[in-house]
Amino acid sequence: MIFAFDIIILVFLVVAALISLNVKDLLSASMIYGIYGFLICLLWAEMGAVDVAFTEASVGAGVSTVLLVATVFNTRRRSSD
Amino acid sequence: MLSKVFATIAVAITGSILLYGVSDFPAFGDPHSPANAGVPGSESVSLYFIEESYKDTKVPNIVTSVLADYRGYDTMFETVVIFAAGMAIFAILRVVGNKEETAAKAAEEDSFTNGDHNRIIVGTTVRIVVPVIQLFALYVVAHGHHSPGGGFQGGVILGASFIIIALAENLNAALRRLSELNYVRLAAIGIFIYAAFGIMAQVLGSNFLDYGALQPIFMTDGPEMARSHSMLGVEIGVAFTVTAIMFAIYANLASRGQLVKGL
Amino acid sequence: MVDQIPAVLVLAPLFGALLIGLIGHRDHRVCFPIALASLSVTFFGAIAAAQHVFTNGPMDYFVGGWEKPLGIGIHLRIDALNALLLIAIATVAVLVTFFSIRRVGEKNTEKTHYFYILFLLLCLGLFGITIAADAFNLFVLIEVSSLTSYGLIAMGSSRSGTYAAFNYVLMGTVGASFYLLGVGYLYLTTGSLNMQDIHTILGSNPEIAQSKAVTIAFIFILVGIWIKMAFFPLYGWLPNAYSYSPSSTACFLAPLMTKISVYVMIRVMISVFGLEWIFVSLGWSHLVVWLAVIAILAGSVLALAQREIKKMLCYLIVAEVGYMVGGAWLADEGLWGMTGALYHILADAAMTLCLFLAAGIFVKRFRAREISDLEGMFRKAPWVMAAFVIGALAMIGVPPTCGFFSKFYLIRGGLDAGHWEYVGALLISSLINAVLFFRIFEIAFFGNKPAEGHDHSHDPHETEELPVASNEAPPVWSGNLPLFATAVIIILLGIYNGPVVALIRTFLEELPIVASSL
Amino acid sequence: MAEFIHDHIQPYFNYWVYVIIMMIGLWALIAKNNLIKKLIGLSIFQTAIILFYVSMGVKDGATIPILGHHGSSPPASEHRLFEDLDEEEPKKAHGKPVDHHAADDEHGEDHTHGHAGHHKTNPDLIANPLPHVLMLTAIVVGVATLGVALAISQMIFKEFGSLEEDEILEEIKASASDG
Repeated sequence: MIFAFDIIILVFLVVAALISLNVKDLLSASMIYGIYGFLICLLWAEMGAVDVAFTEASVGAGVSTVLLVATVFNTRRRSSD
Repeated sequence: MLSKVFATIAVAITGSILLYGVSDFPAFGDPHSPANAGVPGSESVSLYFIEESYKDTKVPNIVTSVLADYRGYDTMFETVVIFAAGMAIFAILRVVGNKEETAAKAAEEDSFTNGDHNRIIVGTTVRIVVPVIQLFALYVVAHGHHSPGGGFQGGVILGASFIIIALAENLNAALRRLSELNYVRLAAIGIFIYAAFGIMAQVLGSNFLDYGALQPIFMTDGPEMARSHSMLGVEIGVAFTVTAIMFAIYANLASRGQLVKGL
Repeated sequence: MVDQIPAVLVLAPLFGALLIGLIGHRDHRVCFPIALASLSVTFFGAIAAAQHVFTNGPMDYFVGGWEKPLGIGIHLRIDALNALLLIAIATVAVLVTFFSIRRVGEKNTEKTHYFYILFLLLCLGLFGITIAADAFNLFVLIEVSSLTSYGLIAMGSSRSGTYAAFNYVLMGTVGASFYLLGVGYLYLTTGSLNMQDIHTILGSNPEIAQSKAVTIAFIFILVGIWIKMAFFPLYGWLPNAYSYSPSSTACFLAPLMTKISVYVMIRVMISVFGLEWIFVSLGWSHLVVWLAVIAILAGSVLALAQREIKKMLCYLIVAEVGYMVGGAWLADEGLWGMTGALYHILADAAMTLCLFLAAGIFVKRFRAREISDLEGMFRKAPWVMAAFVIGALAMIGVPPTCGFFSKFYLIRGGLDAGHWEYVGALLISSLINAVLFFRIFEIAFFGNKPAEGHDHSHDPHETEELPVASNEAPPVWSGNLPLFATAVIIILLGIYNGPVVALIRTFLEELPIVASSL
Repeated sequence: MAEFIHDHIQPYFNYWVYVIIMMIGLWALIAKNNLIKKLIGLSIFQTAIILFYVSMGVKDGATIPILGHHGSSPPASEHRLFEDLDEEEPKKAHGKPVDHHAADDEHGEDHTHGHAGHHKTNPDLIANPLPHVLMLTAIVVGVATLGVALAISQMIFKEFGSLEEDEILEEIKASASDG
């Protein structure tokens, strides 16, 4: 684990979380949530949790995002907040 | 507005309690913290796994051996959680028996072959890529003993390969390969495989999920290799359930439970 | 054979669910026998386990045979505390299975097998929670039971029900996540996940037990479980979620979900942290008793304001949760409050089941959702009403029923501990219950004298089961059998309260509690 | 201020960030109006807990929890990659006199596995596998919950034609007063 790398990813993580929650377009929010998932997956690989990283890459960043997108397509794309 | 005030108060309280606790933690990355090395006077579980798991199971990936053997009971219920989520989603969303839709389904069927050139390009690419993805998924399942991976990851990738087919062509194309009847069955069979390994151990006079007792079945030298083989079997069971449910959740969410057309 | 029972308890419902998953879609009639058979196996297993526990002491079961060092494998444990609860859950499950015949299928027959799968998995989750002795395993099983209950509540819900179900998902997940966070803090400080192991470590290392992280772990576990059990400030999700869900779901969830959370709280208090640590070194047990007092009063008063039967019963659950949490936290010397709380878990499961079954039958057969619809019910359905009266009397706390005895022990604990406010709240709540139920009796017996300008035609979306072809109606016995059985159980549990309480006491007296220090 | 950061934030940086992310998620969960946004908040909330668990299993200079296998497989070469770093980092940790651990070390060396010559079974050099196992379960539970919640929100959209909380509440109020 490399401290500088750790800090950079953590900061990006917070930024991604904030953007994902504040974008008014839900499709973008879902995609940024996917980015968030990949960042956290990187973080875990970096912390030595390779199995968790693998699962997060496939489940958190992959399938979760697809499910969110599927729901957004079937409902409404705009959000009031 | 009220909810924002309430949220701020709740977040402030929870956050300050948590941060108050942080100052008491062992430093980040300390190899001798209680979590990593146990407390004086009692044996550390984590050190036991690191030092003994290879001898017990002959599986180099400690995470796999802990997941599938030592804490296999948890993992079985984790699979049950997925199964339950799948069943809950079908129970909530699935719309059954709509004549009009089935007619529309028949009309939809051929949109891949005629017209819509984007779909042809994407669809052909996907047809080339999907076997590779599936092969990789099987590798991940089978190679979980030696490298990161295992039933969940492989299952999710395998499920994702069906999702890709559904995205690139249409949902029916994917459902032709894994129909509704079959994915429910596949999910049940997956957990059944998992539990069967446990029950076989019980039949052979040991506790539930004690893979070491399966030695006479696998005809291995010692209980270690029996554990290693059983873990592979269990991972395959997990992969079945996860594949089926991941695809099924997508299919239901994408088509609002009608299982036609999709996105 | 007997030592394999802990595994069999969870495996029987699991295999039932899998079997229904494999063949259930073809013919819905196979679902009920499979469900009943697998739950009967669990029921007899629970009885055998209880028998074994009360003669030979606690049963320890190490899944996978990973016994030493403690905590590397998963540890299941049946002792006097949960043996009784196992029987209670199994009984309720079997009775509700009878009640659920064809009731779920009416709206949409193709989903019947999903209902049974979810129902069996929910039973599996509850049994698993009860026997778990590993903090993380408990979390996984809490999630099994929560996810199935989300599905069950949402599947037959009416219009507003879906929104209630969504809130339930959010609250339930936050509750479980808080629990997980608390377990994480415990793991961080003790390095173990096994409850027994954590207990020994906390007991032998005072500096760990006094650390901030352990206190915070306790707070988060407690708050997480409180959300799950709808304790006072966090009860918002419960009334809507339960009252909008289909009858057979409500009949199963209402008696068990909150009670199992109370059990988890007591289990965590006794087996993980130890009562001495909580009552002596933490020193805010009286605050929790005050919260419980508010919960009891608020629940009772809100129940008084309701017009729908089910919603009224839901608010009564909020009050009952207050009884149990207050009782468990009384910290009196003889632990009579804890005894009362444990006995009340059993008693309340029976009482709530009885009332919800009756309410389900009223809706089903007479379309009576509101209290005013019950007019003349004593004439129309004297037996159902009689069972309802027994349940109501137990809720009020009239002597031969179990409700009286649980209140008796709770009040005794309150008096011993000097918590007069708790005793007062208990009495006031009984009084309110009396007012509440006698009002219903009056309407049901004499009819509603002042003609309210209230129309009986409901929004078709709001009523869960509308036009039902007469040949689709469930057999009368499927509703009455469980109802009468529950009424009998209420009275029997009351009459034989002595032996039951003696069993609970033998467990509590073994606890390493320094009575003088309390 | 700089001292505070050095003493209280730097050694616990991961823990601070986990609290921040968790609070972002919790805030969104309560305050956001859109149901999908609430669910994204919920997922972020759950990942924060996972971050907490994984953070406590980290050891300075340790490698992944996969033992070298016959000295030739990819994980083994990764070990070699990390080995240079391992040489200096643990010294810091070992500098601390932790008496109970000395016994553990001897214990560990007793059982050195013969299969991987270059690999020492010093447990300080292998990350704690237990939190990883627990979090695999938690991730899967998280996606299962997300799926169910999304299904319910599709139902809500079907019933109310909206996913905005205030609009739904208004609809419920309106239908209650009609009936």
